[in-house]
Amino acid sequence: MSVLNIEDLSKEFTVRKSLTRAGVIRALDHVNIELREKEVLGIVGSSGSGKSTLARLMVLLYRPTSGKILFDGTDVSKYKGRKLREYRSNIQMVFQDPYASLDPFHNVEWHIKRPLIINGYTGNVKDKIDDLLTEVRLDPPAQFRDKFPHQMSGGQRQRVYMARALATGPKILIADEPVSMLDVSLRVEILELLLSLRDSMGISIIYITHDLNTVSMITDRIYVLNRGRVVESGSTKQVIDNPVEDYTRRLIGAAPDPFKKIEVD
Amino acid sequence: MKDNFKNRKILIALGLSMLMILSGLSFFAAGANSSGILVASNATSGTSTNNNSTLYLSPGPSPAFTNDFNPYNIWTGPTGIMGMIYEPLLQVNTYNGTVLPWLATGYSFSHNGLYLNMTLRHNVTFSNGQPFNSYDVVYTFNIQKKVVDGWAAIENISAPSLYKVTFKFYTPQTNYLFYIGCTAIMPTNQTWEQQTNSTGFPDPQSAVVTDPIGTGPYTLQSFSPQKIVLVRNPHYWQPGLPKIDKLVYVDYTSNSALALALAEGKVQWASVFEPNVTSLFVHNNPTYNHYWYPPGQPVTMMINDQTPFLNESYVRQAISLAINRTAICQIGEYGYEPPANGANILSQQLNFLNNTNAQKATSLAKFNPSGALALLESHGFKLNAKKQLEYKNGTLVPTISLMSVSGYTDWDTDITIIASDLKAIGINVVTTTPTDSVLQSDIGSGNYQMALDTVTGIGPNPWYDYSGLVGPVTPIGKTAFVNEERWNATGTDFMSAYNNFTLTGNLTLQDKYINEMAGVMLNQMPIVPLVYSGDWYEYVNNTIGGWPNQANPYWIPMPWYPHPAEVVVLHLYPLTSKSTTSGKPISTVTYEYIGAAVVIGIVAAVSAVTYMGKRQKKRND
Amino acid sequence: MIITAIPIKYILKRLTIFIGVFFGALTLNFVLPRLMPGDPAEVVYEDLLKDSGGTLNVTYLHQLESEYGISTTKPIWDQYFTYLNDLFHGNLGISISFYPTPVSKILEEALPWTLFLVISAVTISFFVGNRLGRYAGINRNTGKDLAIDLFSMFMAAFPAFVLAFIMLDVFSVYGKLFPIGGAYSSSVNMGFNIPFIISAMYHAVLPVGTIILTSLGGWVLGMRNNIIPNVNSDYINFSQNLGMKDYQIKSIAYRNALLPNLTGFSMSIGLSVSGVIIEESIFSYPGVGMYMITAIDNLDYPLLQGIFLMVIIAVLVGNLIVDILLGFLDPRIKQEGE
Amino acid sequence: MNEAISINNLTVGYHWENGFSIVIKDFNLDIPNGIIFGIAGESGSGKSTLAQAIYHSLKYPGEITSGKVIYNGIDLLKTPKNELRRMRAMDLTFIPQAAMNALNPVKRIGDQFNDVLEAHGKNFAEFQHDIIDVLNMVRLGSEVLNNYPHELSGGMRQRTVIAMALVLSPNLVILDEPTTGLDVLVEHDILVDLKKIQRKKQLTMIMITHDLSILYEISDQIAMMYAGEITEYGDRDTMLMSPAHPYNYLLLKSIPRIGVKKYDGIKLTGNPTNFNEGNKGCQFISRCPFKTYDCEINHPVLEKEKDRTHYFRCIRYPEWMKEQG
Amino acid sequence: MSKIQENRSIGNFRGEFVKNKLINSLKKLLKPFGLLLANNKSKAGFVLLMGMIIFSIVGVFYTPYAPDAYLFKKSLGPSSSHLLGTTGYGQDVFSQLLGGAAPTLMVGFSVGILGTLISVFVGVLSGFASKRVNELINGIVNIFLVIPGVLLIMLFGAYFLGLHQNLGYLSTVLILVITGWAFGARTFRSVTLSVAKRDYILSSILVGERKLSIIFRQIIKSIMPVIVSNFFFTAMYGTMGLTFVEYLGVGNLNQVNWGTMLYWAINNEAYLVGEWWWILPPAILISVLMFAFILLNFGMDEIANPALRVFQTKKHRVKA
Repeated sequence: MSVLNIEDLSKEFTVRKSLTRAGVIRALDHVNIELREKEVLGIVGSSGSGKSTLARLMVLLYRPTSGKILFDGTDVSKYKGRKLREYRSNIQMVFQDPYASLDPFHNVEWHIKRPLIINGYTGNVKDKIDDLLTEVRLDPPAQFRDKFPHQMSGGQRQRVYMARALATGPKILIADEPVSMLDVSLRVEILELLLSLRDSMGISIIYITHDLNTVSMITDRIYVLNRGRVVESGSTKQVIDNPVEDYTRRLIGAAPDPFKKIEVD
Repeated sequence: MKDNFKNRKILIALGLSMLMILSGLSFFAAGANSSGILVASNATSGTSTNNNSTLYLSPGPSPAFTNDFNPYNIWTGPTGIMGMIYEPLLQVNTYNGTVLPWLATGYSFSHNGLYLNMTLRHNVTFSNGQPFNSYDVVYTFNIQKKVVDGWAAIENISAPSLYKVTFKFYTPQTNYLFYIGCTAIMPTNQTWEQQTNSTGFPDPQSAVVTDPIGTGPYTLQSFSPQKIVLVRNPHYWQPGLPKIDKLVYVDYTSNSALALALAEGKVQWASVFEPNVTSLFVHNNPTYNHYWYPPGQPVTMMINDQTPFLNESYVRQAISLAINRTAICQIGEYGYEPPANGANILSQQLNFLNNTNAQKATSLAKFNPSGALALLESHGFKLNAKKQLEYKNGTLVPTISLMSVSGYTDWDTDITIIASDLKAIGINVVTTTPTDSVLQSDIGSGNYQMALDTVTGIGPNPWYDYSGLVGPVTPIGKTAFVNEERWNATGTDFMSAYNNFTLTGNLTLQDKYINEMAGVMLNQMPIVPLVYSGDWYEYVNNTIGGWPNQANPYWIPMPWYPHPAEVVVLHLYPLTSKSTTSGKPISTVTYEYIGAAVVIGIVAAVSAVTYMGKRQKKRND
Repeated sequence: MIITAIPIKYILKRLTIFIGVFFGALTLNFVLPRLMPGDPAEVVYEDLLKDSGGTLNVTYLHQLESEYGISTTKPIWDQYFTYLNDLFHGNLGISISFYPTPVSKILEEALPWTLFLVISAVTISFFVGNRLGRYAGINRNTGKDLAIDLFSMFMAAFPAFVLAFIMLDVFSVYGKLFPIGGAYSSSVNMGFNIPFIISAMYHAVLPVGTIILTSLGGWVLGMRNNIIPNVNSDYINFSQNLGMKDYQIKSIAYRNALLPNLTGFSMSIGLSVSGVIIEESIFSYPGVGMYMITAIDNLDYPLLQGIFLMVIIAVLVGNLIVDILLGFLDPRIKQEGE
Repeated sequence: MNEAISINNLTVGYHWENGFSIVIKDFNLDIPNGIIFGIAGESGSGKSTLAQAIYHSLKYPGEITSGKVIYNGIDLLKTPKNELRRMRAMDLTFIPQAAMNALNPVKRIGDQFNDVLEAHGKNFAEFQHDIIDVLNMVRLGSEVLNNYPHELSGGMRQRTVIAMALVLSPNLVILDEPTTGLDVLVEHDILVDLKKIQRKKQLTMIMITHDLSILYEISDQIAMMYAGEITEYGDRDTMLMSPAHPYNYLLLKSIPRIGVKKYDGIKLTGNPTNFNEGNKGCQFISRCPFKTYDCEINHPVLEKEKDRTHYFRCIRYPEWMKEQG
Repeated sequence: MSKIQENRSIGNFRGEFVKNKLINSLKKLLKPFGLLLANNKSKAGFVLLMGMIIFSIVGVFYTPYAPDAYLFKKSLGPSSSHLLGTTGYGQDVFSQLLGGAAPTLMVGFSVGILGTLISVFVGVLSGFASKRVNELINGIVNIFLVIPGVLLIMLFGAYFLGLHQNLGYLSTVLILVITGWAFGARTFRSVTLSVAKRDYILSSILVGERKLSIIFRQIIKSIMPVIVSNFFFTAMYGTMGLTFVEYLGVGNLNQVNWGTMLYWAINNEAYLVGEWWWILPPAILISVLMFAFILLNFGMDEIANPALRVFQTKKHRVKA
């Protein structure tokens, strides 16, 4: 069963060239993507491939030029107001930069409390916060509740942010390069956390990255995006082992690996 | 190579900024050529005179002179200057009523005042050589009558002969002698049309005359917004006059600038209000620097006579008694403006009043708060415990608003004094200071309670003083142009005396009517006179003599007063023996070059130091 | 993703903003005086009546009203279109306080003086201020920096008109170094001749100097605050790492800090015009400021509107020039609007 | 002399609101000539500070309190400012982090090349050939000379920066995170180019980055830094195949690689730490799974492994290897 | 938490709560001052401003003589009975200075508060609104920025003078607020635009926060130093503006404040006749007040813009 279906989605940005002429940049070109339940889906592409635009379209921070975004079978792409908020509570996004995604003027508790209150959580808010913090392995929660973002490391922030995203009770979590700004030693833990969240909370995850190493580690299926188009898709193993497209092959070749050595001459 | 290029860049930048500044200046060059600001006419450089005497004068501060010498607008533009170029039929001293025959040698009323006949002077020519005669007079009045509806009381003007003019009124109007006599006479048709570049009857109000032609002692030599130069009219009809060859009107934009110029002798004749006249002006050069501030029109406290409480004459009298005019004179007016009398007439015209009226005029203007209270109490008012004035029934009298003009600092001070004086007799006053135009329109439309203003008319006797005060009562909300205090004179014999006055030329009869009017005025006090406004007049007698002053008040002395100023100028003469250096513009020029050199030197030094520093740094690197 | 565009586009964009603001100001100019109380025709009529000794007929009032186009019977939009129509024909009406001089004539005489003051003051304080600010920024946290900072702050804090009076007092009245007023000496003839130019510049020293002193602070502190982050910027670091000379580094930092400071020009022109308007009356300088005060006192709508219009056009054109200049100086701006 | 540059007892710190804190303490390292020497470290390890300190370009609030950086027999830290300026770009050069913003935004690339030449008293016309050469080396055409920086893509800007730093043929190149923020494909290409240039010109390159993968891909020798200290250094293959310090070992294990689904055993936990002056023992102690009481007491020194140019700072080697199994 | 501890905490709950609340509110009260004391520039400004405030409070309750009464000989020089002499009208200058302090400060602060409120409202709204609203507001702000302030002050001043109502300082404050809000609005607009693009604001949108909630809970907090800095800037404009309004004669000149003192002194040519004690004290006090505002404004700027910040090296000299 698929939770999110992206059908024929295109996004164009208009750029005014002069008073009368306008240029069009096609960031996404008839993209079709299917996200299945409890699946970790990878979207891979180099910069400019449109993968970040896609993420923002999925949470409707941008509106599509054409095409549909089907959530549980209904097109949400024109939602506004209450319906939009309702949809967004089902689909959350983790940002790339953990140093920018938390409000420096509020503490951890506030960050998790707000989505709970907004989405009408009826239980004990304090307990729920502790639960969520434990869920993202910030243990013991009491130690973190009153901390401000600047008092935490990048990895901890990213976890707090995940707890905030989970507080709305989403069915889908979009992770846009969630580890690229983190130190090497912290990356694996965050990625494993994503996997464990899928297992424990039953959410589907879209993992967006340019890094084939991490993609191969956690995803079940991947879509390869190049210049706004899906050039290749399939199960992760199949795509990486037998890439069809030249672009995919180049991506695999460029993926950094300590055991490879660049040899010249 | 590269370094040289860098230096060139700096030079280019410097050059560019100089260019920008110069381009700002070049506006003037362009402006001067295209708009013809520079008007050079009647070049008189060839005229030889004994001792090239020049008088520098300023009619008072203004932003700039306007290039318009339209004789109809004798009061606008460079005020007073028109009197040197155009002349009236009669010269009237509005202080004391003295009349000098001028372009007219004589006048007489006939048919019981219905006709005014004027005999004109022979051998008068305009500055362009055209002879002056009755056609010019008829033309002058007709153009005003026909085009702008002026002279409404005159039925027609005719010229029985070349040197006789007859004015026919609808009803006898002996008071018109003053108005007619003081009108500047312009040359006929053709010249006027040439001057204004129009044909037929142009609107004399809005026509612009840049090349004036008149019978006066001076002609225009050059104009610029900061300086107007007049030179002797070689055709002037009074032999041997004027004795001063050149009049230079210099524009000063503020009181203090003009006062400082006066103190340094850069200007020798001026009319400027200066709060520190002794310390700034006189002390600078006590031998030559003098001032005389004869009292002028009264500054009055306008009262809206339609306002409840203020509509009672005894209330207005009480207010007049409660005001400390000496304090106003000393604090608000720097001691320059003496307290006014209660009859609303000029100080110089007090001798028109009989004893009763004169005494009453004095006593009503005397500071007497207890008298004021007694007067109010006699009409049932009383002071309560909080020292507030109450009606008989115990209600408080209303709070009254009092306006003066924002920026007229003396008046603004005066109203605070008045407010505290009235507070002493229990009347609460709120002061506001709107702009002049707002105040004028408020007074005009009756939308006020009390306000400072000068409304007294100008003329050779008290009838003219009253002419601005009386008239039909305009309803509040409609604009009134006379009787702005909305005084209802019916029930008094004021209007009959006022109207009868204009029917007779008999001086004793006129005196009688004047005293009747003054009597009513004192009884009713429709407005409250405060102090006489100062007719500011300063002169420097280092190179020029013959000035009117307190000892010899032969004529009205202010340079802005069009026709009287001409009389004064004709009395002036150069003092050959006392020629001193002060007031010579040459000194300014040298200062300027020194100043400019200093500025350029500083700029050069700074840029040289910067440049050297830069090179030093580059070499060090 | 980069779309390269020609500067024409940028200029056009600026022009549209210019026209928009211009019309806004034009409308404001129309509305504001009409909000003010009083009727100009009556004011003129009353003056003329007094001068003529009461011999002027009332019918002339109606003639005046039609002359001023402020008939009370016409609807407001009709007046607005008449106003616009008149404007485009260069007809600014007749001044009330200087009746019957046309407003355009007054402006023709006054505006050049004001422009002269504003242009000189803004250019000089721009150059001097930016240089000082650069010096302070580069010598950050030294005594020199502190001295310059405190001086410019204090100058900005001192009431400008009081400073003007003090300057006048010290340099003209007691020092007798500079004239007490006027735009040029009465002994020279106006025109494009050397004595006149020298005289005009000499008379401008005090007013311009005062405006420079009071407006310098903004440039100095702005430049200082712009250049400090610049000194630590990546490209400065890289330039230093490539062994560039001090003067090269300073000029790179200066040029990059200058660009954001240039955008402060619009504020500065407005401020300088304000300063000039106030100081003209103090230094008895025959620019629009002098007329402005007279016009307000006499409720001289046409003159007020004319002055307003001219000042706004001058400020807008100044801004436009700076904007366009910026477009050429800063290559990044060419792609603005993405 | 075999060393391109040798660093002796370098101590560097920063001023901040609450005082002065040391980031690098008593740092010693000799870098041989003609190789690519990689220095790896996570955030807080002081690697960027080290790069700037070596180049003597550290700015306030950073301050070098003691130590020497010997290049060609002279101490860079004691060289007069003007002398050092002349050496820069001529003898040794620096390619900065965030190279995207390292170009002056308001000047054309050509003019910026000219500025560099002018600073060293060289003539643009004479060097035109070299400029085109070096541009070609980083796969750019001479047409970029007419461009403004904002007209180039990120990769091209980075290549321009490299070209500009190399135009005067320096011997020693310090690269501080030269590929951070670039696209994977571009990153790979640039690394290849850098290596080519190094080999062709026989330069010494000091490459400093947090990204272990690319460091291992390109370097000949590698040093690992942790909290202001070197934990281990040696030849690339030695470091990769037989790490002697737990940090290096665990870090290598935690790098995700294609085809490696999950990894088991002991994991690296906790967060990277800064230099801690109060810590008398091993700086890595808070994250080390193999620590003993000794580690808390004794500050380990850099030891050399027998027969090999392999240094490490761990008192428990090789015992911890056995514990790990 | 053990049972005993729990009981005790319940018993003390009320007292603790009140105490905490008190401490918290005190902390909140002092928090803005903490911001003001964060660097040397603002510290100096704060001290100066405090001095001014104390001076003005004294003036409200005590002046040696009635400030506006014409009680003495004119133009007396400073003496023991008249510390700063008398005016050309015979008023005591020191009394005027003391009595005029409170209104002067009041106008400055009112303009600062009102102007900042308006500009925050307009600026944040336009920075966070739809593109069309944003551009419209931007256009209006630009118009107000382009028109030289003095023109507007004179026009509005003339308008208020024509109302024939004695509005006291209200008209002055209104004039200055109308002419002074635009600069702040532009600043807030650009700051808001940059804040609104940050991830943590996007995040709040995603979790369903409403716009107003984001503005009040997050944006206002983020731009607080800019708001405080702008408050001082606007207050400075207000003080400067008061002197302009009075100097141009469009205020109520019979009130006693430092602006009117200057007006009367200048109109009586105190500067020409050497009555320095009349013109200099108000001028200097105004510039000290403005100086305090400028220092605070720049101090705040340094806090809002960390690139300008500097640490005291001298205090923490390193022993090498």
